[in-house]
Amino acid sequence: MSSTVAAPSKTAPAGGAKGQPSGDNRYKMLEATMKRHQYAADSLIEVLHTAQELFGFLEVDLLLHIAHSLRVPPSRVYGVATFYHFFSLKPKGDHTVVICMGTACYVKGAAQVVSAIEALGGIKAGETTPDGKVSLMTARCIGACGIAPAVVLDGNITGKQTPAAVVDHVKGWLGNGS
Amino acid sequence: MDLNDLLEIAEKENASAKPIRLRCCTAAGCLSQQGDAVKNALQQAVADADMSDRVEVIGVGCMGLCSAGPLVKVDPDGALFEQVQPQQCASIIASLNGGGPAEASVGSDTIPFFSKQHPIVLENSGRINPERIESYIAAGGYQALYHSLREMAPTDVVEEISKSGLRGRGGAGFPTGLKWATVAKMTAERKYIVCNADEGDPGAFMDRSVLESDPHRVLEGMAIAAYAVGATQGFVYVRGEYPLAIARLKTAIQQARRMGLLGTQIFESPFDFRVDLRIGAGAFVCGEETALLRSIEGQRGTPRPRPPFPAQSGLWGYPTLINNVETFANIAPIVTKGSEWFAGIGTEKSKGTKVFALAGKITNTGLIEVPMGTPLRTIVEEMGGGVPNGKVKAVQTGGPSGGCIPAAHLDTPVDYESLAKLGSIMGSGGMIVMDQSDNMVGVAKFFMEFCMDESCGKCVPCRAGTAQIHKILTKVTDGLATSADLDTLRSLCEMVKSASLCGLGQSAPNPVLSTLRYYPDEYQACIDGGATAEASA
Amino acid sequence: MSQRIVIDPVTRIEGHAKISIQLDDQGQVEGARFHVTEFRGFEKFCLGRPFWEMPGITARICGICPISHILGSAKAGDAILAVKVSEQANKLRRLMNLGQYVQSHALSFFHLSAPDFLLGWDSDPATRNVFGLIKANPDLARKGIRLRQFGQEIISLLGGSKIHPAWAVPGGVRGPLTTEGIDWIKDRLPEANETAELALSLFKGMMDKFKTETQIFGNFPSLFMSLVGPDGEWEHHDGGLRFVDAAGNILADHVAAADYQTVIGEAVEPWSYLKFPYFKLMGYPAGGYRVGPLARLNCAEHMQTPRAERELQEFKGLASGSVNNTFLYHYARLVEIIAALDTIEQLVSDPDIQSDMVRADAGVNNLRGVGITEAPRGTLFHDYTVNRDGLLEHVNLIVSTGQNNLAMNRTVEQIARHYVHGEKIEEGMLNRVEAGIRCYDPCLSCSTHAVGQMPMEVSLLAHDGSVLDTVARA
Amino acid sequence: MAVKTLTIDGKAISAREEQTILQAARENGISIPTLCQLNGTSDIGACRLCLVEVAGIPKLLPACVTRVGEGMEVSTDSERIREYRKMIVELLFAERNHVCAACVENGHCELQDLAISVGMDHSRYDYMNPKCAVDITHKRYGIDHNRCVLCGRCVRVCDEIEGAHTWDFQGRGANTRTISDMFVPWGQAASCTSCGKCVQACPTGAIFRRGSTVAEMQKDRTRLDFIVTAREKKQWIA
Repeated sequence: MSSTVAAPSKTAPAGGAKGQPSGDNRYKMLEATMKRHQYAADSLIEVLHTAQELFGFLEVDLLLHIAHSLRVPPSRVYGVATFYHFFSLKPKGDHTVVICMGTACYVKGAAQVVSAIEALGGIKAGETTPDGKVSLMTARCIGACGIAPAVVLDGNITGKQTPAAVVDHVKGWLGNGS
Repeated sequence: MDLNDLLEIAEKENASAKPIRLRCCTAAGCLSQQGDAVKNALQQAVADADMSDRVEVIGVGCMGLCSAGPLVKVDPDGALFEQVQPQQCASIIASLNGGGPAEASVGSDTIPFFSKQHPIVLENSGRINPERIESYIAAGGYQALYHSLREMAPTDVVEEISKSGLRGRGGAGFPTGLKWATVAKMTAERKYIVCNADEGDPGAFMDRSVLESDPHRVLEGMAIAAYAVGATQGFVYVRGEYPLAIARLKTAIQQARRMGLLGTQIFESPFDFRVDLRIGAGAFVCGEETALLRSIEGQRGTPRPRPPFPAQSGLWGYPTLINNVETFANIAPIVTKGSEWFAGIGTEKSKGTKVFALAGKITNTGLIEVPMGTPLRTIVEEMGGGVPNGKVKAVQTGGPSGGCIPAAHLDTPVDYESLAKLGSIMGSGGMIVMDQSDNMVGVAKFFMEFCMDESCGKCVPCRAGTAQIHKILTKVTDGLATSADLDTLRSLCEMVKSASLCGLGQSAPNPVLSTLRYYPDEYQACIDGGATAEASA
Repeated sequence: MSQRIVIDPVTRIEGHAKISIQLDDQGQVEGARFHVTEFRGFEKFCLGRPFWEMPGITARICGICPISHILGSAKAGDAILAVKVSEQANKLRRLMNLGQYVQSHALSFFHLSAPDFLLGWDSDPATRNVFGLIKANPDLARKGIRLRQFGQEIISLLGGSKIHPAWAVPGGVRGPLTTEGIDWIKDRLPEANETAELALSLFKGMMDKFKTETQIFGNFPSLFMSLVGPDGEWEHHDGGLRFVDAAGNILADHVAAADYQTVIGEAVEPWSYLKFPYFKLMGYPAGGYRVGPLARLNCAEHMQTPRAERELQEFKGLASGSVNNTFLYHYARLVEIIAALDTIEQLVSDPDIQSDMVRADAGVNNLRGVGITEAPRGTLFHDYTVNRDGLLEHVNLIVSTGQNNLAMNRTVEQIARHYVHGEKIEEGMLNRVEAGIRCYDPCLSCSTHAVGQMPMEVSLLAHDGSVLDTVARA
Repeated sequence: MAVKTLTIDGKAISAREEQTILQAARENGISIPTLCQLNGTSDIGACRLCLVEVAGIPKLLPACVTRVGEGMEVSTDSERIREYRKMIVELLFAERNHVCAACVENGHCELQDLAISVGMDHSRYDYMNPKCAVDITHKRYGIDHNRCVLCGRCVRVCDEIEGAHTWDFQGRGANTRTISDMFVPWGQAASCTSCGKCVQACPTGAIFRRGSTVAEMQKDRTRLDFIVTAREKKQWIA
């Protein structure tokens, strides 16, 4: 289960990150971040944040590139990237729906919202619909307990949600894919 | 930069204030309910009404009553508008101009929710513009730092904090002054200050609100701490789930640096202090201090045994002072108003105030700050307004590490010791109110699933134990458990509590143990009567 | 009125047999089924495991003939490694297999079957067991027990433990026999020989007494299959597959392990977990065949030692073609003990048996490996398919009991026809059904679970399927 | 060199102040069970089997990382500790798919020895039956995750002694898995020097020599001790 609030970048690496890093502007931006941290090994998580913002998700070749640049063992980079739920090693859908599963949201029925979207998309929390349109995620309390249950639709926090309302919204995404 | 410059900025800021100010909440709760659209609509309405010369619309931080958001408050007359819709804004502005009563629903700041509060940490929240350092300075900001640097020796600062009786607001309640003194005593070529803003307890959003509403307060507290213990570098480790808090912190750090309130030779003293942000990446265990340190070092956030404590050997092996957001937010007022003032608030062993996040089945959800020792009943029933159309069954405090306090114990004063006696903990301040429809076994299972998913996997009791506890609880809720399973559950909980490496595992069984203690009937009912629906709305 | 008799399983699933006897509307036995409900799922369970572990894992299939599984598995492993194990290693493996023959055959004869022979089919079930035998004929019983121990000790001396020594490994074996081991075996051989000869002459002397049993305990024509040596001699571990028919004609010969599927097909019946292997050229069920001691003697033209050869030829004199009487499995078993002891004697005098050059090291060189060995109770196939790393992707095991399945059904049916009268199951019938199955010494845990009694359930079913009578033994 | 006197299980002993309770106990012939601890690598206090009671301290302390103190009264074998140890071992057995009878390490396994020493005859907990893979892509070694107890010895020995850091953990909680390099099959892990230290370090049959058959794998810890001692005492520098 991955949790995030920020909307993912919709641009997955074209043809993967395997291509010529030098020809890809995003690599330059990543390079700038690493340089700003003086290629310090302990900046790994910061660099992973940047990489995910730039590329949408963390492909293995991208992780290898980071490992080599920061001189961190590959297994450690992979270990860190998979320890934190924020990082995704798989591409996310065009749209994301993040359902807060904090206590306040839970007691106000967030689980039912999750079930409704799981049923609608035929996916489990943490998965993306086969057509790549919608990713369903749950979050560990986004701190919007006052307006529980909270659902983050493409990065916008919405409060006091109901299963029906979220289903309607997601149906729109699934319908035309835009 | 010196005191005069500060005062000058404050004066200028106050002077530029227009006679009528509309404060719009732009913290996450209200923003998610079109708070920014309301603010824009108000600004438009002011322009349309050609009142820009005497009316201004400012974005402020959290006003607390999230359930009534978006909130707009009018200064100086104090009118409070609740659940404001953008289309009502013209009417509100018109009412200021003598156009009759506004269409928006009017709230009152004299209701117990507000009147029973004692804001120290939240004193600026909802008042100042969190995106302007001038606004903070106008409210007296950074004077405590100046006072410390220029008029106090580091040991005096530590002494003052010790005398205040302030205890860590992150949950465990360790005396802050003692922690500072430990770090101050260490001789090392480098020391670090870390602000734990990895507020992971589901149901807790105090720190988020403070960071979104008054970020400079936290930075100032960190700077004072750095001076007191001899550190030159600080980190704020903030949850990745709080993008707005991150943005405001970034702005705040930049502004403070530009004004010379962070960086080198602060207030023209030899004191240097740099603050950097570290963004968490979704791991509850990183709220545990040794795990947090590992995470700042760019590693997997797995805790390690203590001792050595971070105060002795923290970041990269150097002495490190870790306090949470609310603790740092208390520092400037203590320095300004003195330890005696602070020690006069609260109870004998728990001084000062505590911010709580009220959520769940309660009328007034939001943030409150009350003196330590305030009875739970006052908070839940008077201030929170109780359960809408129902009765309080239990109050869950301390998140996944805490317990469920049954309604029978509502008269308990909220302080560290009293809550511990009831099998719960103060925690960081989340309070989830449950009503009669909530099944306590389901609640226990919910928390155990949380702990199981968030276990880092390093130590066996937590990694394998939480999974087994969850499995047994699932058997219970599915109606497949026997009394023998409950015995296994109990013994396993005791072991996980005693044998786990860090606080996550040590406290993970609390929700199960406290519900077993107060609601044995509900467990028994599952065993006798088969499957039971889980807690639901 | 038509009826059905069910000899239904047993309280415990594992290793328990269920037998149903179907009556026609005349109340006559129409058919009988021996349902093996034992299903361990080993073929699924092993997937994803390294093939090196298979000797140890498959040894767990059975506590009675683990050695056969270890050897069959090791041979399949040899094939995957694409190595030819050293002569020394092969001799050691053969020695262990022979030790197993001695212990398993002795167990079958002395512990399980002798009480019937010596105390009578209709004697009191309470004493019709090895303990009763000890009481009635203490000297013979003791000798039998010691003969079995002799076989077990050989296994133990080689593998370090009696039950599950994963000592044979892909590429060879883990270690040779010590001088002390050799001496011990040599010391005990004369006694073992004496007991084996005694048992054989005892059985031969009772042949007249057992005329009825010889005729009705599964006396029918069928095919037989076993391994034979290059010259058609008796074989228990190497060589190729031979099929002979009831008249003794050779239908297939020297089929290599890897080619077993050209001659063997496997049918599935919904009423049993066991698969039903058959000789492909004749189809199912006509191609049903028997394996085990009787089959090995029917397939073999010669034995390797003079004493065993004499016994073989005498045995073959019982019939003009193949010996078709299932009851004579017991006889064949005793002949095989003689052959095993002769060969053990040869092997322990061979210096190779002390060599430590017994294990070939190699990587994965074939993606498939088939290992065939002759377990005491019949031919055993281990057929593995692995990926390039050596993890199992497909496993096919054909065990002896499966191959005798069709024959066991026919045997039960024949006995039932003879002994079922009316709608009640009588103890005498029950014991004879059990004895009929026991001729095959089937590899069901049931053959040893209870003292001399097979845990099984027998039901008599009427034509309409209603149960007339059920007797369950735990 | 300061010396501390303390008692362990009632036995008065003296120890150097930098020693841990575990070291002091071992030097005095008192055995405390461990699983994650491995001489020559850093102590992580993760398995919790070495927890001991110290008079006056309510919490249980891991003996492997707790330093001796003057006048300490340590108890390593109270009823409570014995029960907790047993529970921990049972949890480990229920967590993955340990089948001793068919395991390469059968008879030489530290986990099996622990089970015997705590008197475990079955696990009172439900088996989790996680899907775990076997990786024998390495030319010489293999890793069977069914038998992994996540003690991290391989990770530390590879990082701290060999210096390759081929191993690490991926994921977290019950989903933690030991991985080589970027979660590639071991045989493709470029950083692996095939030194075999992890094989010797692994307490169970999880990491084994390729081609090992049941009960055949026996770890030789003295090889690690040799390297560590030689390094610490600089025996290789003339």
